Amino acid sequence: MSPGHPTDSSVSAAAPRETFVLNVGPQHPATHGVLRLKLTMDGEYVLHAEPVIGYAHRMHEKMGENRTYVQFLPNPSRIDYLSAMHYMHAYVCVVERALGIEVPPRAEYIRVITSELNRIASHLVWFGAFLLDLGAFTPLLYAFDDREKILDLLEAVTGSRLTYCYYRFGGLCNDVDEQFIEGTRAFVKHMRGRLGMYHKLVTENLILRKRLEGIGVISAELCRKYGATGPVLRGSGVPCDVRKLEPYSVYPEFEFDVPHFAEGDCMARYKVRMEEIAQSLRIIEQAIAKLPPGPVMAEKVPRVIKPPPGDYYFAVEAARGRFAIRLVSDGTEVPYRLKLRTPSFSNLALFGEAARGLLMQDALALLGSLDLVIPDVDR
Amino acid sequence: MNELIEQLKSAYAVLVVPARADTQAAAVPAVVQPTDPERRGCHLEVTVTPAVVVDAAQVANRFGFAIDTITGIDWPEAGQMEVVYDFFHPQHRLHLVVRTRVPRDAPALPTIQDVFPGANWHERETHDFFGIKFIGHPDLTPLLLPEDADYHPLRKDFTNVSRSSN
Amino acid sequence: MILPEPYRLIAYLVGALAFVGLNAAYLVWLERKVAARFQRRPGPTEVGPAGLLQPIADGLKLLGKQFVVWPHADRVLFRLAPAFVLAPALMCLAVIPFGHALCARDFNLGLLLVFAFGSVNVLAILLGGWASRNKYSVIAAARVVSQNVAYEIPMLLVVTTLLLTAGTMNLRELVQQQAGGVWNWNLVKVWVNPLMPVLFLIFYVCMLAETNRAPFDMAEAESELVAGAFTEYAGMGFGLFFMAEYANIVVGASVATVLFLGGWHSPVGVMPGTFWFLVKLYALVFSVMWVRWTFPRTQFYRLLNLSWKLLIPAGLGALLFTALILKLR
Amino acid sequence: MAEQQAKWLSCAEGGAGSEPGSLVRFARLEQLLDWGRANSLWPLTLGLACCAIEMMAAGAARFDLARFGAEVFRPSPRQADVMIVAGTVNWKMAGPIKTLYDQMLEPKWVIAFGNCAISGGPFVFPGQYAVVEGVDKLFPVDVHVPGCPPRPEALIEGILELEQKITGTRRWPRVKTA
Amino acid sequence: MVAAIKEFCLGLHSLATGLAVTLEQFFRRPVTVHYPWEVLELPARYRGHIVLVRDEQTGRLRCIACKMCERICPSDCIVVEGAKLPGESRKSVTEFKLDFTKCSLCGLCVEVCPVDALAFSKRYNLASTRKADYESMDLCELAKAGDAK
Repeated sequence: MSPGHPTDSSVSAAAPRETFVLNVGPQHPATHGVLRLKLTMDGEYVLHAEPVIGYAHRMHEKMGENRTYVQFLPNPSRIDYLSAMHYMHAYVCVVERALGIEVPPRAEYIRVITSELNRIASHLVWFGAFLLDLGAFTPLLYAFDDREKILDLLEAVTGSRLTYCYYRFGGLCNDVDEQFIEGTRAFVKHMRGRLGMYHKLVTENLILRKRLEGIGVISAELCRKYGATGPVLRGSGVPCDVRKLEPYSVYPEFEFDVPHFAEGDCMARYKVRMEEIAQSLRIIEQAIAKLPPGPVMAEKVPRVIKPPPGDYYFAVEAARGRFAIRLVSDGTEVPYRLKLRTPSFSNLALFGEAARGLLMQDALALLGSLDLVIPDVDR
Repeated sequence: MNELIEQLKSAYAVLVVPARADTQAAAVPAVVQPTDPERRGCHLEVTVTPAVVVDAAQVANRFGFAIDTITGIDWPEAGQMEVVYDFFHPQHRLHLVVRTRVPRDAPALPTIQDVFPGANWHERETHDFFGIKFIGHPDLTPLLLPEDADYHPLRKDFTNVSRSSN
Repeated sequence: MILPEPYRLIAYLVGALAFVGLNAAYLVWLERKVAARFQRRPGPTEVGPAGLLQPIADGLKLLGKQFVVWPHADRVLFRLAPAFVLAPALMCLAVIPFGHALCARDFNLGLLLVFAFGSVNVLAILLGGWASRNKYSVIAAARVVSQNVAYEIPMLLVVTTLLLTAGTMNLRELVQQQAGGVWNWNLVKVWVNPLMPVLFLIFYVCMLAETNRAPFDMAEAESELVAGAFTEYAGMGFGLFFMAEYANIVVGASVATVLFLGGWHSPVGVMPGTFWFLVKLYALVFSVMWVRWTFPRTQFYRLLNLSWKLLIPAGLGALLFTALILKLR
Repeated sequence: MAEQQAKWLSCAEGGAGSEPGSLVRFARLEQLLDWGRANSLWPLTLGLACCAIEMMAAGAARFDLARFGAEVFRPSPRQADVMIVAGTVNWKMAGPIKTLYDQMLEPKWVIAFGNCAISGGPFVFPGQYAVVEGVDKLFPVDVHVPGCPPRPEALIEGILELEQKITGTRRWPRVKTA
Repeated sequence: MVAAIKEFCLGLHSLATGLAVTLEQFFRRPVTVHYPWEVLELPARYRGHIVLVRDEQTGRLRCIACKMCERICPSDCIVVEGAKLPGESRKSVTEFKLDFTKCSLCGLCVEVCPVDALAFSKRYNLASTRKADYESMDLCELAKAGDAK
């Protein structure tokens, strides 16, 4: 029942309105980084919203053309540092596809486990940050508490907490140990209980429901026109998930659902992500149960990576949606062109249209529900 | 699925730049080429002339594709720049690539942002990086680069920005 | 023990200032500690034992900070607003009976005075926001005014309803009426007026809104309006706003204690007096913090809807209902 | 653009040493104030990139910056005392971040958190066009915390280092690492 | 009307459960690690900046100054110089400079090293007021200092 603003066209010219431009960002607590929003406001209503990006542009595509394939390995995890594993996955997979390397199954299983752990960690950060936007501080701390548990697991394997550089062309740089497996099992159990607590504390909360239900509706058609993916698209009722639609790695071997809700409002996107945490836990459980023995590195990996000339494309489902790499190789040690298709970029692009006529408070809730990582937008 | 690909193929097969009386240009049909998704990651590659990219996008739109991304590739030896349009299908396992090439010394082609509003940012970004002009685009001011940037860093001949500090 | 007039005045001034100052400073500390415990961390620990010197460090830091009046701001009002904001809390404390004999001014219209001064607080935030000439501040100031106006009404309705049964506006007398055990507190006197718990709930919600506390903290709505009305304030100017927030909570909680929780009367019958008053007062303050660290912020229009569509009709209904009972009795 | 950048660069070079000079100083009072300042470092809410997540983690329950009184993240630069530059600063962001620095009131400090803030980090290569190679080119930096990203403990260490810089003494033990 | 009242009651109930959840956490033990007083144990694979490894038998640095790490480093932060000591077939390292401020801790140098002469340190809490401390770290010196301790 949020009161929408009668946007421009429906108001007669006889009543000229005084508008002003509110500049939100690049430093503003609601923009999660260095995003700037130019909001044309009528009182507290947003008449027109224009995101201004580029404040965290870090030339990843240019660096791709400057470095050898191996040297680019640290980069993908810094594009979207919250789902570093997925980005690494896409990068190593596109090069493996170009080289035609077969990855040992154990390596792929571990990739899936770590990727899904990373997805949960990413959703937890979103959960906390989103609630911070809505004015609740405590859930952020609880979410970070759980996230630390994931980070401990991943740090023990990869050596770093955030920007993992763990996957290699043809496999992984090292194997996991029994401790990791045990820790992951324990974590799955722990997280299930915590999810119940989050639902009690947050999902069912009257104030939160009122703040999210019916706010910031994005239609499936709008998503399609802007290429929005991930939880944003699934929150508009389209069960589109790269893991199901264009299966990669060993995902076809696991049973999991693609949560989707037809409402298209902030609540739907919220529920999609919370449900996805549960689904990721399911995948991890299955992957651990099925984890095969064997090597974690393919045998036939050339010492110097020189993919045959051509054009290769690989998409993965990152925490924020479809992340894809288009690699154009000219047969040398250095990529000729490395195009990074990032989900946040497309998800943010529709903000201007979706925020029109909303109250500022609701517009910022909408922004939070898109789950943006600004360096992911800017690359 | 295969049926859909067949339909797509026939839809693109009729996509032809009509021969124009005032120029010498002959009618150019679109080249439709199915590819192996396991090797290349896409199902269908369509190569068109710049004049019909809007029509090509409209076909994609009609088939329910969503815009994935738009990017440029610089080919200085050929004196051309390639613009690649990626479309994915939200319901089916289907990936469509539309390619076109523009001359490198005056790169320009029509915008598809009327068909896919989401193309707006992708085109702006491509303009940022390659200096390719999208005719009819409402606003080509730099998106990722500073507002006053006049360089196109992903061109192969780009070396450095003159900055007072370095 | 009744002091002669001039001494009384001095005693009051010193006492009230010390009380407000200490409260404001140490409630900040308490809030940080309480918030930390809710979030399973220790809070300030390193500055003094248990972080007890933290407010002093903060105060010194704020005092030592540069104070600048921006050229585009309204120079007089910008300076005046922080001074304005703490004054009403001090005035309100004049009539609050902390104990049987501990009341600066035993005054017939005490309750009226509290509400009269209480509403000045809004003015200060409005002035502060307005004088800053920052867009965020102005939006916040406008929000605060409409919020406080909206919540003043149900609050006064509740108090009027209470006064119908109590028949006095003297706060001391109000407390004395509640003597003799828990069941004599206004909160549980359902045989006098079955709506008493509801009245308390409405009063509590209004108190949260009036003091701009979460979930109604529109004045400082951090994730939307940067720092709301105080965006442009630095140093002690900001510190005063910060302190005033807690001083107002103390005033609000005191009034609630007096009106509903039996003032200085002990619930268990032993040692009635200031001790119990403070226990009740801080229990209420704790609950305010508890609410803040649990709930998200509401939307602004829902906040107004809650008042105009729910609390005010409920308050009016309660008033009529009470009048009816009194008439029929 | 180039001109403006040159201006900022010159500002940064000339403006080293962040405390305002006052003519008369009272040693005891000054010490007391320094103690207050050191124990009440309110950081500015400014997350730029990867390191910002570690900054948030440092404020979270596991590490809890609040113990040092430094958890009060202020979104308004007027009320902040220390700017934790957590992430990559590029030339598009250089203007806004310089403005933020100028909007902070004296005394103010800067912590360059992470390799990007210190020197541009892994994003520096010959011919790079976007990244500012270290925020010390824009304004004086007090404490450098290297890492990519540094652990939250490193941020706490940075705060302690800053406290030492302000008061001149260190109250906490140093953690030995191998 | 009934639905509205029911929703209202449910809403109040949800608020109460929320308060119960936070109150429960209030009485739990904090999870904080009091950093300068107590420290976390880092995993064996933790990646700090790199250090040079000594050979256990000879006690000399293992590095043979082959410059593989220098070449693979994505950020060009390693500079290695080596020289042949008289009467030896292999080179030994004379200078190993690391610009830690450009490093991204990717570990490629450690992986590529043919003689396992590099390892990650556990120095996770570095902070200094001087940039120069990290701009040009002399790993040979650091190795010596490590021995002294």
